Amino acid sequence: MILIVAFFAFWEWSAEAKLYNPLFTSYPSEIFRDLIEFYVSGDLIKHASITLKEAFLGLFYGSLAGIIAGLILGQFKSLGKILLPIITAIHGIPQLTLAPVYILWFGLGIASKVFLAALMVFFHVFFSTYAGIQNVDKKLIESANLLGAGKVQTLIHVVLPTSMPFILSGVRVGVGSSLVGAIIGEYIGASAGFGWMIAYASSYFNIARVMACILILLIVGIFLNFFLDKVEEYLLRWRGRENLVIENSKKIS
Amino acid sequence: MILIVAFFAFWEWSAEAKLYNPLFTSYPSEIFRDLIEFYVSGDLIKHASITLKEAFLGLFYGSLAGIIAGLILGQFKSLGKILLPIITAIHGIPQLTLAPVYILWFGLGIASKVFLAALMVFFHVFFSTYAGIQNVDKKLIESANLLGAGKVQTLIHVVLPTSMPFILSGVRVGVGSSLVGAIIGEYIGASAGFGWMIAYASSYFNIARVMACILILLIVGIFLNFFLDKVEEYLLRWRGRENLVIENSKKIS
Amino acid sequence: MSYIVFQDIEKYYGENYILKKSNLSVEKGEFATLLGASGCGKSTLLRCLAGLEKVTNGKIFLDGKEITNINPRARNVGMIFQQYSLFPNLNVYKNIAFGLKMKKMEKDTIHQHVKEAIKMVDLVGKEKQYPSQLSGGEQQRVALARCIVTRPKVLLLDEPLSAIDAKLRKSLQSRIKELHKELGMTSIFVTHDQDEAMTMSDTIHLMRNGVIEQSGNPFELYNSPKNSFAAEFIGNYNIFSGKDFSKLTGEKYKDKSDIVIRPELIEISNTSYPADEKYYDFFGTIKNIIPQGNIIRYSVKSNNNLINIDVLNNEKDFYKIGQEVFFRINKKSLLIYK
Amino acid sequence: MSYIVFQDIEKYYGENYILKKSNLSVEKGEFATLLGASGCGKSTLLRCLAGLEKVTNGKIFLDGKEITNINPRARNVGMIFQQYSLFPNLNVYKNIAFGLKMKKMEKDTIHQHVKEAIKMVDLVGKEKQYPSQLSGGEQQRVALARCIVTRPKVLLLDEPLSAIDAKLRKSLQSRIKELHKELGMTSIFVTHDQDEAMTMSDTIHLMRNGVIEQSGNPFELYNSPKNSFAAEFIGNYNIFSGKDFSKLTGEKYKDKSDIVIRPELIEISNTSYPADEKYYDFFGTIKNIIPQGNIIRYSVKSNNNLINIDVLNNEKDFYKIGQEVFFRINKKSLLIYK
Repeated sequence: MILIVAFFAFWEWSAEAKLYNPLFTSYPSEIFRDLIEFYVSGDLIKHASITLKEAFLGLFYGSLAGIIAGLILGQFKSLGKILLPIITAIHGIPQLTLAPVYILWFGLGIASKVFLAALMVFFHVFFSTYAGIQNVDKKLIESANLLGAGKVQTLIHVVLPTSMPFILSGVRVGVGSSLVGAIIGEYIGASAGFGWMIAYASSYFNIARVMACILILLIVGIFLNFFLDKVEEYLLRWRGRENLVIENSKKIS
Repeated sequence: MILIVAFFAFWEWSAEAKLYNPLFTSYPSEIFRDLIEFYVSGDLIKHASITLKEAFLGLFYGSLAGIIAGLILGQFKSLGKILLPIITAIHGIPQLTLAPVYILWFGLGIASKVFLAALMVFFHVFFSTYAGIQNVDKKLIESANLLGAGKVQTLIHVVLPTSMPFILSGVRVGVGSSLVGAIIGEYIGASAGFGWMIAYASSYFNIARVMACILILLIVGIFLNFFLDKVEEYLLRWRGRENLVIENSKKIS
Repeated sequence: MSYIVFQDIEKYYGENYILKKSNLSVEKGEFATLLGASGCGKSTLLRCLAGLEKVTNGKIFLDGKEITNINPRARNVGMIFQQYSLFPNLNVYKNIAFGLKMKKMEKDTIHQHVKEAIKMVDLVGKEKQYPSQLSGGEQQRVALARCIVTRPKVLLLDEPLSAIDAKLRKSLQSRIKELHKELGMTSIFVTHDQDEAMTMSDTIHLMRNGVIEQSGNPFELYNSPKNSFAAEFIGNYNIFSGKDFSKLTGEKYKDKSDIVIRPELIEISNTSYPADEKYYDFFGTIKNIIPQGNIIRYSVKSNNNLINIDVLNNEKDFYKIGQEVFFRINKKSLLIYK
Repeated sequence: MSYIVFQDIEKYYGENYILKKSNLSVEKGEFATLLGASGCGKSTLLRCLAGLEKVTNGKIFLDGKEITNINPRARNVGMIFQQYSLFPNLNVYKNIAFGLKMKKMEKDTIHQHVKEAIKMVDLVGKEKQYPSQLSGGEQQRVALARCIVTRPKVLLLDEPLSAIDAKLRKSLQSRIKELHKELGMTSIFVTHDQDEAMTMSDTIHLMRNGVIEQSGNPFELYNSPKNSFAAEFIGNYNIFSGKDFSKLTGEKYKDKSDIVIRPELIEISNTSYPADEKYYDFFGTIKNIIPQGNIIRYSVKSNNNLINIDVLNNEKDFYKIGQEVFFRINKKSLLIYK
């Protein structure tokens, strides 16, 4: 906390003292002033809500599709063998580079950004769900079977819960991707949203506004991460210390 | 192989038969024709070399900085405790959304794209190097120490080689990121390169050219992956079957 | 017909066999053990009974009915694995209740059964803990409770104690034995540890390369192994080639035969024994003393052969390294193979 | 002064101690074992000698010099861990050569030493394999070679065999013992397994809660444990409270004392013994028979006490469950604590 305050103070001072061209980063005080203006004018809410809507819809559809596809391909091994290489090949094309194509296909509106965001989320969630199912201890499935559980019961009571750590780690990465997807989509063709605002502001050298947007993004990111931590903590409350360490090292990488 | 041919044949047929608007995907035959024209005109080489140069420079600087930072922070625990939260916070801002700012800072030329690419690579490589060092079995370091190795010798002979799998997995992700970084940078502000070409072509509804670019990207991606596989195979030839399985499941996720 | 019958069971993977014409029967209430080195097919045989592996040839009967091709769900067989294999997302109570819930029992009945099972395995107070919060021994006790609460027709234990450390293993061995007796449950236990097999089993089936080499109670197996493989696997037999033994005794044994003698059947003394037709007499030097708690093992060198002799550690006589001793072997106690 | 001396070693983590005033000495060429349950501080003591843990108080001497605060690199101490801890990126040859390379030896000399070490641990032909291609037993042999090739002043073995399965463990035990003798190397071995400690050691130091409870050779520890903790840890002693034993014998023992008797010192017979002042005589019923290979353990119930009696499995006499037997205990063989 002290570190953050010190950082802002240093930034303000060094920019005031013209240690470098303040055009590059603006002043914290100016950014703060702009932030208030941005909010008062109603623009903040308007643009933020559009971008967040795109990202959330993308996250929702992408995760849903990813989990379902992952479960199906993980359960039916032979189907997986055919489809997995195809999905992997498509995944080989960086989705973001296709943003112009999607805008061509789905227009300048919200649909193209949702699609882009959803596609990016889909791959993360699909691959992690699939890996999660591969990773379920075979002995657990055998135990459930011997204890009288059928295929569907085993899926619901054993396979899904034990691959949840993997699925959640996919969704977690997906959260960031969906935001990036929405914003990049807005850069390339849109008339509203955070991405549009950043592109617009930087073309007018309005650095304070750009920084304000970035600050808000950062805060949104921190909040989402905190929220996901809580969800994960609840859903994975059965995991012991040991597993948490593994998960942490994964988060870092 | 057969699958690919069949896929192209189906694509050509369905587009010819106007099952959907061929404006959306063009025809394979037309894409192929455009590809030849693209090459003959010299544009392919020109744009490709710019984008690849940006990506490679970004990959190189980003990896170098990431490995060095990872090693230093991994070795000096107290330094790591101070700097890690800061780096993590900066990493919290999706770098791609800052593309307009970088172009503002570094201009429309190659520098802004290299910076963006390098930054994206840096975070991947840094975090995986750091995780790799945390992951080195403490007993290995103790063994080396008891066998007479000093701090530097332990770093070179033990820490670096055993965290190589992690470092390489970071670089591998970095390869894709550097390409994406370069292309997104070109979308937002450039006068040459693949990204510029895709944006330019799609604004003129020249779908065949867009598809040609994507095809080339795909091929470059496949080639790079194959190359990395070979490098990894050589550098990690000491790993047994068991470890490879873990690595594969990581690749998938 | 016995309670469990394996009839000419064979298991092939392509050209390679895991099990070859295995015949085995287990009586109701019996504690049977499949003993053998890793890769001998003992776990596969167990998994065939549970239905987790399909047999290539042969038939399996349980309680008078053929179950060879029945779904594992419907066999009413309980199994415990080496890796505990508890459901990590369910607490102790819910893990144990799982089987009953699948059988759609009423909540009250489930509660009663689970409570009883938790008491049996001494886990009262741990109901709400998750497997990751338990020690290995506790987890295996949960696995045991999860099985027995469903009252399976047979309890299969696939090396359940191999991952548990030596001290705790002994107490779990006796807990399993007690539960077996208390519930009168037919049990088949798989292990590679001959000591474990010996102390726990009513019957031991010794396996090698997919074939059952010898079946019998622990005493039969230990005292009368069928061949030198069994002798070596089960005990610490002294094994001589016929050639060496001929030299040692002056009597003629077939060169290629194996002569085998248990170290605890050899008598040792610091004075010479009176001549006796029934015994071979030897003379040698103590080369090594290996204390094994209740037993002391002397390694005696005689005529270039090292012979192990086990005596009880009861302080009657004690020999030192380098001391010259007399020892004798009752001719009746020799086992000769091939 | 002994070759290795631990002088009043203490190790604290904040308020909690791991080691408390530990004194220990090991002679040159001795095979010493630190024996105790997990968490008793035995590994920490070993790691203090290697320099991998700093001691809070006390001094450590090796070969006449104080090494308490010397860098582990400079101590010339070899250590083997439970987890093998080979360098995964180096093949067998390079792993073994590592220590010599660090000492900047010449290539030819290194080659000669490594070749010799590989022969000692029976790994000829495996030089170019990587650790991941080796079995656990082979990996531990490489670790052993990597240590001994540097001719350390003392070889420290921190539960080196705990991760290796029972059958292989025995052969590695004797391989370690052989190397120890061959090279005349001072060795300190850490284990929680009393059987392993007993068969391998010249001297055993039994530890509990950071304190050395008893030191002695295997016979001393097994035959004359200093207290009931040692008796229980080392053997399978029958332990009676003074109260119970008074009832059993009719003689007065202090209520709170522990009376302890080894099962192999009790004599058993199906006829009554002649009256003898030196013995307590009992009468009871066989409740259980536990075959343990060369030993048969009878559980005999007498006056509501279960008493274990070990006899050699040499077929002289054999009792059945339910049979009534006579048994007697030499008064001299009783151990009384507190």
